[in-house]
Amino acid sequence: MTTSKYLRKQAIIGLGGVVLTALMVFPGAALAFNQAPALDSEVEAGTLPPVDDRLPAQPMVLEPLDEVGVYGGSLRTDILGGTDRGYGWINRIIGYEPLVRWAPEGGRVIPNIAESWEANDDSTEFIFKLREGLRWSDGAPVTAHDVTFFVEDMAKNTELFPGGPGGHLEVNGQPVVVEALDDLTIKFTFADPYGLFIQQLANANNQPAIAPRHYGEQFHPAYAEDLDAKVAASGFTSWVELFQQKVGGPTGNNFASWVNPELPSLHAWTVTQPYDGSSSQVVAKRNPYYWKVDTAENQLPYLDEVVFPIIGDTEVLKLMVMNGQIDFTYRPQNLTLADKAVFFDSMEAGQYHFIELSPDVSATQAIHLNLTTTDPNRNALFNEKDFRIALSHAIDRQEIIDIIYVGQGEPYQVAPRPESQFYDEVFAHQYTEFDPDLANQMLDDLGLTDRNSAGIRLFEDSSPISIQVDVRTDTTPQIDGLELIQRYWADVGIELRINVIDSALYRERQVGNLFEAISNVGAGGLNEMLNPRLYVPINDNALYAVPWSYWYNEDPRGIEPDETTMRQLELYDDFLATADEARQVELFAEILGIARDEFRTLGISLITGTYAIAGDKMGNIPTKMIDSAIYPTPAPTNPSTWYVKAQ
Amino acid sequence: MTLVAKQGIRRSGSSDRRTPIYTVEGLRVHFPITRGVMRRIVGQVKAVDDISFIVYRGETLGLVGESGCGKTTTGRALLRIVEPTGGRITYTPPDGDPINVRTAGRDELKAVRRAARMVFQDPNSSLNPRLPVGEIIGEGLHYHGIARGAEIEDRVADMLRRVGLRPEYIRRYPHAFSGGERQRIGIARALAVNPNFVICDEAVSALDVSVQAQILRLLRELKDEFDLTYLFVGHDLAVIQHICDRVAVMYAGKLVEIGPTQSIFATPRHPYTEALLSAVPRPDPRVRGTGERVRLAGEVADVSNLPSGCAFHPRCRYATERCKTETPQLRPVGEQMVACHFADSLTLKGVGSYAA
Amino acid sequence: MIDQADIDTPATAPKAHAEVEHREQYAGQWTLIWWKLGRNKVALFSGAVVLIIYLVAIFADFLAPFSSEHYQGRYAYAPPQPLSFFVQNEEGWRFQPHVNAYTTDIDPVSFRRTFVPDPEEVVPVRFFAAGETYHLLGIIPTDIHLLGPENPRDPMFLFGADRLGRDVLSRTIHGTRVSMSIGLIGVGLSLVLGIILGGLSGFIGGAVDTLIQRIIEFLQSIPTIPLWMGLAAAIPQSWTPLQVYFAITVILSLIGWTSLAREVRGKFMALRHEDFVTAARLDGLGEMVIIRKHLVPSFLSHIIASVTLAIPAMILAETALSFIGIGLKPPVVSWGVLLQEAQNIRSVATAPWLFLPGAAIVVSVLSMNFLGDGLIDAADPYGN
Amino acid sequence: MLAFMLRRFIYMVVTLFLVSILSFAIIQLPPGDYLSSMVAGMSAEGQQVDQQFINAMRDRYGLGDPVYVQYWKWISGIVLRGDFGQSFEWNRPVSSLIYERMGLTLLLSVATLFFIWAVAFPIGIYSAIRKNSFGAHLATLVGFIGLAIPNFLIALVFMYLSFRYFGQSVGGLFSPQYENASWSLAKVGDLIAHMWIPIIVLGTAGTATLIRIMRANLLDELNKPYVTTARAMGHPEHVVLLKYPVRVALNPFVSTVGWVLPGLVSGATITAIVLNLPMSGPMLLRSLLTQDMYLAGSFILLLSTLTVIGTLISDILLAWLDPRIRYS
Repeated sequence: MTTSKYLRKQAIIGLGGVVLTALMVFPGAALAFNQAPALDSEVEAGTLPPVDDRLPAQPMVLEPLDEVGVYGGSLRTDILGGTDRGYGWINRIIGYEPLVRWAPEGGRVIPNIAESWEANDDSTEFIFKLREGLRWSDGAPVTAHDVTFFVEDMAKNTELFPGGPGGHLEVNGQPVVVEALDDLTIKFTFADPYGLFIQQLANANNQPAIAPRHYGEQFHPAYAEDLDAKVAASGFTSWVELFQQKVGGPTGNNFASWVNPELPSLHAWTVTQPYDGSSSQVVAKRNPYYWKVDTAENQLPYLDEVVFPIIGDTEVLKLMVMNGQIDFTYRPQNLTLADKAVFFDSMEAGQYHFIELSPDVSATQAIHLNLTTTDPNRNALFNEKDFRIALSHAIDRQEIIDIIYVGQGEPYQVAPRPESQFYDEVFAHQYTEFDPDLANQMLDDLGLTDRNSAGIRLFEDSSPISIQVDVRTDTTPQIDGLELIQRYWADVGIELRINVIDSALYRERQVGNLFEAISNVGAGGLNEMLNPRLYVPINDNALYAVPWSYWYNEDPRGIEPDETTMRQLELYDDFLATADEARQVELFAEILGIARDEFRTLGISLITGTYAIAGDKMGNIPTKMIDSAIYPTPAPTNPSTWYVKAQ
Repeated sequence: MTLVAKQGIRRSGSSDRRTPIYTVEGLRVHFPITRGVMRRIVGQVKAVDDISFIVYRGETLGLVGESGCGKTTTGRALLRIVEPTGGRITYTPPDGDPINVRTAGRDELKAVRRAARMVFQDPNSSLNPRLPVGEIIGEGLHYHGIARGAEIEDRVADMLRRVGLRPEYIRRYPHAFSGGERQRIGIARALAVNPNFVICDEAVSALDVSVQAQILRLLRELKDEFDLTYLFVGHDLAVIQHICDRVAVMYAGKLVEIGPTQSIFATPRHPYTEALLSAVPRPDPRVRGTGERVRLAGEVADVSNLPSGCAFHPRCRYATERCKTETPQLRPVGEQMVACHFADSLTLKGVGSYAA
Repeated sequence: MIDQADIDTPATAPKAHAEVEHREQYAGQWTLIWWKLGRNKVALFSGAVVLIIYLVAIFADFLAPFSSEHYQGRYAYAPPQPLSFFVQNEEGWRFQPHVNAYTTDIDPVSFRRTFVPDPEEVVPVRFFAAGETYHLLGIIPTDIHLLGPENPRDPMFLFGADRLGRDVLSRTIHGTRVSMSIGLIGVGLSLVLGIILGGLSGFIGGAVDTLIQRIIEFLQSIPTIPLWMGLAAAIPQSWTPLQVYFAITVILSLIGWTSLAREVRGKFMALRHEDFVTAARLDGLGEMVIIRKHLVPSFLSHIIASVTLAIPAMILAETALSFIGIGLKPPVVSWGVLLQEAQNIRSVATAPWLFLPGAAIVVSVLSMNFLGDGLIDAADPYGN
Repeated sequence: MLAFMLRRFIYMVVTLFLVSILSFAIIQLPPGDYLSSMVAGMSAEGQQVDQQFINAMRDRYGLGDPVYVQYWKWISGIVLRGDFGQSFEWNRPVSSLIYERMGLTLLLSVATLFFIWAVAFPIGIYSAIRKNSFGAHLATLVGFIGLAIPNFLIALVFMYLSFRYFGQSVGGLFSPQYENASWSLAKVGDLIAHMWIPIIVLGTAGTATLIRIMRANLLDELNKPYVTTARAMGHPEHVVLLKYPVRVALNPFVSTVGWVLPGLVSGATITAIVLNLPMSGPMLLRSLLTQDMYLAGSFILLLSTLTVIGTLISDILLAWLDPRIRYS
């Protein structure tokens, strides 16, 4: 398991809150569980079954962080307009309900829809037991066939999922086989060992592996009879488009749940005002069949609704936060360290407080020289490790930290964070000393002694050594960082050209291997095993050599990596196939060791001091959170237990 | 053309008065009317429709009519400022072969435009406010290749003196002059290149009455001094009577009457001429009040949609059925030529013989 | 000959203004415009401001204390320091231009950095101080700046500092170059296109006119923002900032020429039938001579006035482009770029001096507009 | 007149056809397509996107087809079926997305137009009759300052001030409680309370231009003889002014209406983003950024149509006022 020292400490926080007895007794029947008063009238009118009938036999019990909450109120949390997609954020607040999930403190996987699971010794067979009496948000029972529907009918349908069912449902290109042993028991069978399967199931970026069969069948060609007519009536051109819109598809993030209010779900709130461009906000209301309760036997969630105002501009968001119009915002990319002072000033007026984030990323900024660039001069030079080391020594990291990151953090490479079990002092700090003389010396030693009139060193063909670094428009700290690095490198005779481009173009150039160098945040500070791309080129986010990842994935655009990297990739294959946790760690440490010795990427400084903001009136929101996409902040902290404190 | 040959002139003039300087035969200026999406030509605006007349050397011919009758267009067609669509215009220089103005090439046209000049109605718009008067007047000298450099300046100064302006004003701009003075500049420009024919297009209409008299006097003096021939286009019959030897009356693009000033004013032969004359103010108290004012009913005929027969018939108090169907031709009646079926039988009122 | 007495008296001849009158009677168009402008104090003042702004653009290197990239990270978000000329010591007041250094403090909780000018610590500054080297007018190498700290490492931020500790004053001065020239070059290009196409349209008329009018209508009917975005996106990534700058200028002028062309055409149409043009034709002038001698001067003053009004529009357009993120990008320094960097709540709340480039925009746009209005009024030869 | 209108209508159709080609071309100019921007967004959210999936999507959306095929699909749908296509991003018909935004956009645009007129009229008249007076300069100065300050800056500062000193809710046209409520008197009141900032911000830029037009037209008229005559006849000044000069000066004013509306609709984009207004501008910008082809293209086409129709209206008005134009 990937539990870190740091997170173990975190796990203790918040256990043992005060139990508030707010038992409400309904006329006619003494009930074991309580429900939100807003639902009372519906139950009385008979349009909704009593709460006991709606809950599973064994509801999942959530321990509220601080105290048992009260019903009512809403949570306002932002979606940014512009090019922010928004689906991911809604999913993090509402949609994280996979078979198994991360524990609030992270690192550990706990039951969710599945009450329990067991795996065989070589990690090829996994059997899950679903909760009995679990119901979809329309009241229909949840069964094992909902899982087989997702895996067998959806994910393995090559029209619907042209790229295959996705990484967590296949091993070595072999899709998993799923069978319902009975109504509540499902068996997953893999062709090869899959040691990380449970973690990958909990990984929010993967599909939840369950879908409402009773609703979805009407749009599926294997079951629906008049599908052509439905497609025609919908205005779509194929059943695939209709199905993706109504039930879901490979885009993930429970996309369909946010655009189709009819789609039954297992979420705490279901969308009533969908995210379809028609409104300036998205609204989700309480799911009366939500299957989790607090320690006082109150059905969750506490909050009646979640409102997502769609905000056009980051500055407007900041003002709204300062004005107390946002109850929770988590945007470490947009609300930077430099903004903290401004928020600090309005804390009292806006009645909010900071939430300390523990990022799983490592470096504030990572500069990747493209080791597979098509320019022969640069290709040769970039692949000289000494060249990379020289550039690293030329950077005055402390000054960058002082200016851009308000003095927070320390010089750091792209390496596991100090909290990580893989923390490596050498990896983290190698070549971070600011030493322009050494850098100059190393560059001279590489034979780069000729310079032009501007003092820029020359290639053998007398063209100046310039490096164009791609950076996204929306990453101001990185652009500022590059402006400083531009000067440091100029001092040692290397020209840096900053190429500020929008995210789509950035991505185009990235996957097309069209860039000389690229800047991004350094991933892999924690959760390294689930996201090792900056250490070993397994996917196209391995920015130092994207074509190596293509080679690894047998993509025709691939370029064969060097021998060391091949060895590393073999180790990674072994690592994936291992079910034994100790062996996993051992193999992964070896992979990291190679990454350290190769020194492919230049990191700037350790990310610290990032923050989210929560309104003071919101209860049960932790004051510290893990900041991660895999985790996915803040879903594991159970927003269904958040509540509005009595004023 | 016989018609032209038959036009009456004052016998009392010297022999060279009989020499034509400008001969206009069957002049037409039509503008197409387009309709519809494809801009199909559905009709013609007959601004000038088949008119013929001769301007003789040394005379002043008046061209009168209400606004819109085509008189200005006729004047402009003579210099090809507007392109005629039919007919023949001949300019006969005093010492050379006649030039067909309509078919003249660039150089020939330039020669015509040097010999035949124009004075415009509005001195404000005819003088470029951005050039000093010296340059305005000298432009013709330069571009017609008559003079160069300092010589131009001398001749311009001389010209200014002749039109009654101080030569030292040569560097002033038009804005520094009054309306009458500006018209003097316009005249100076016309005369600077030593022409023998000048078209005065409503040359005094824009001026105050008192200034008008001065300019008219100047024009008359200059005519003698430079031995000029004038085509005087105007609508003010009092002015015409004052300055012209002969008068041509136009209505709706056609010539309706032409003849010596005295006889036209005394005994008009066309009902339209009668109507025009009846509107002339009579300074002589003895005749004032005796004449009956002929009120013209209705609007000037629409040249894009002319009435059948005689174009004047809808407004003519003598009109008969014949006038509605048959177009009258210009024919000699007494000293004049008239386009009216009843020119012989009608007795029309003139303005008496008070004028010079 | 005519008797002098015959001449009608000029309509305008009050004796009191005889001298002025006399002078004006001999004044040509440009002189008249100049005099009329001279009577319009607002326009005159604006004209002076415009001139000064362009001088600042030309001598930016000399006038700015630092280069646009010069930064002192320790002084990020330092507020403006007042410039004082005298120091007091035991002997009394002494002439010594100076600013006061800062005392700095970082709040560990809010990460707020506070700067307070320290009255005790004097940073002597001097005129014609030696600083970074540059080439004056692009030719003469020198390191003399109009004003600078005696010790180049001392802080001197008369307009405050930005988030990287760069001098806002210097950057505003350097930004003048790009912002003012983008207007000038862009309008220049528009003008060439506008006069040629508008002139053709108005002078030739007929089918050419119809065609050009349709093209203009077509271009004007396309919403500007998508057009900008599309064209800006088509700029190759490999271009240098300078090339991008020119490309943006061209993009701006591609949209700007249409209104100028319409204006030129309208003037041509109106003037083509003016009597003085006919008169010139009768005077034997060829068409090209007429255009050069009569038509162009007749509308040039109006065109110049439109230009003074178009330049500020271009400056604002560049700012708008920068806002959407498709205009000029750092390290190019323009007012638009500077404002774009400043357009956040943090600047509004805690560093309002970052909006000083906005003041530069306002001043230049205002003065150009007033100058343009004054020119329009003055250009009318018969106006009062 | 009918023929004139018909001819202009045919020109309009031709222009719109060309605009449709150009708007399509504009959307194709930026590198990549909707999918690359979608994938960029997804990978920013931490997802790994499968290349085969992207290829399949590209096939489905026809993004791999030659440009003219894509264009034909789009334009034939519009012309033959009135179908503007589907938005890739929202998976909804483009037309419904646009219409949803148009209501408030037009409301705000018209309100702004009236604001501009209300301000520009008196100032224009005043600065024409009291030319070169201190008050005229001051009024023009205010108008020009509005023109000179970039809109987004005004919007930002206004918003900050209203938050800091008035505690008003930031951005949007409604308070949160009315956002999704059905229309009521209270909601209308709330809307009006929120509309003044955008109206002022949007209006400032247009005011100076109209002041200038008004002043110039009126000055032209005031120099004409009939005004002098009317004055000489002893009519009170305001009667002299309002009887003819102001009316005549209004003519070009009215005929510019056609231009002003579409200008506000697209010109308001930046302000609408900053002020978080549910107008068409931000959606247009977003569709351009995400390369949501049919949505962006249809938006451009629609705005162009508004402009062309506006031009047509003003031309017809002019032709109606001045028959000579018909023959030109």
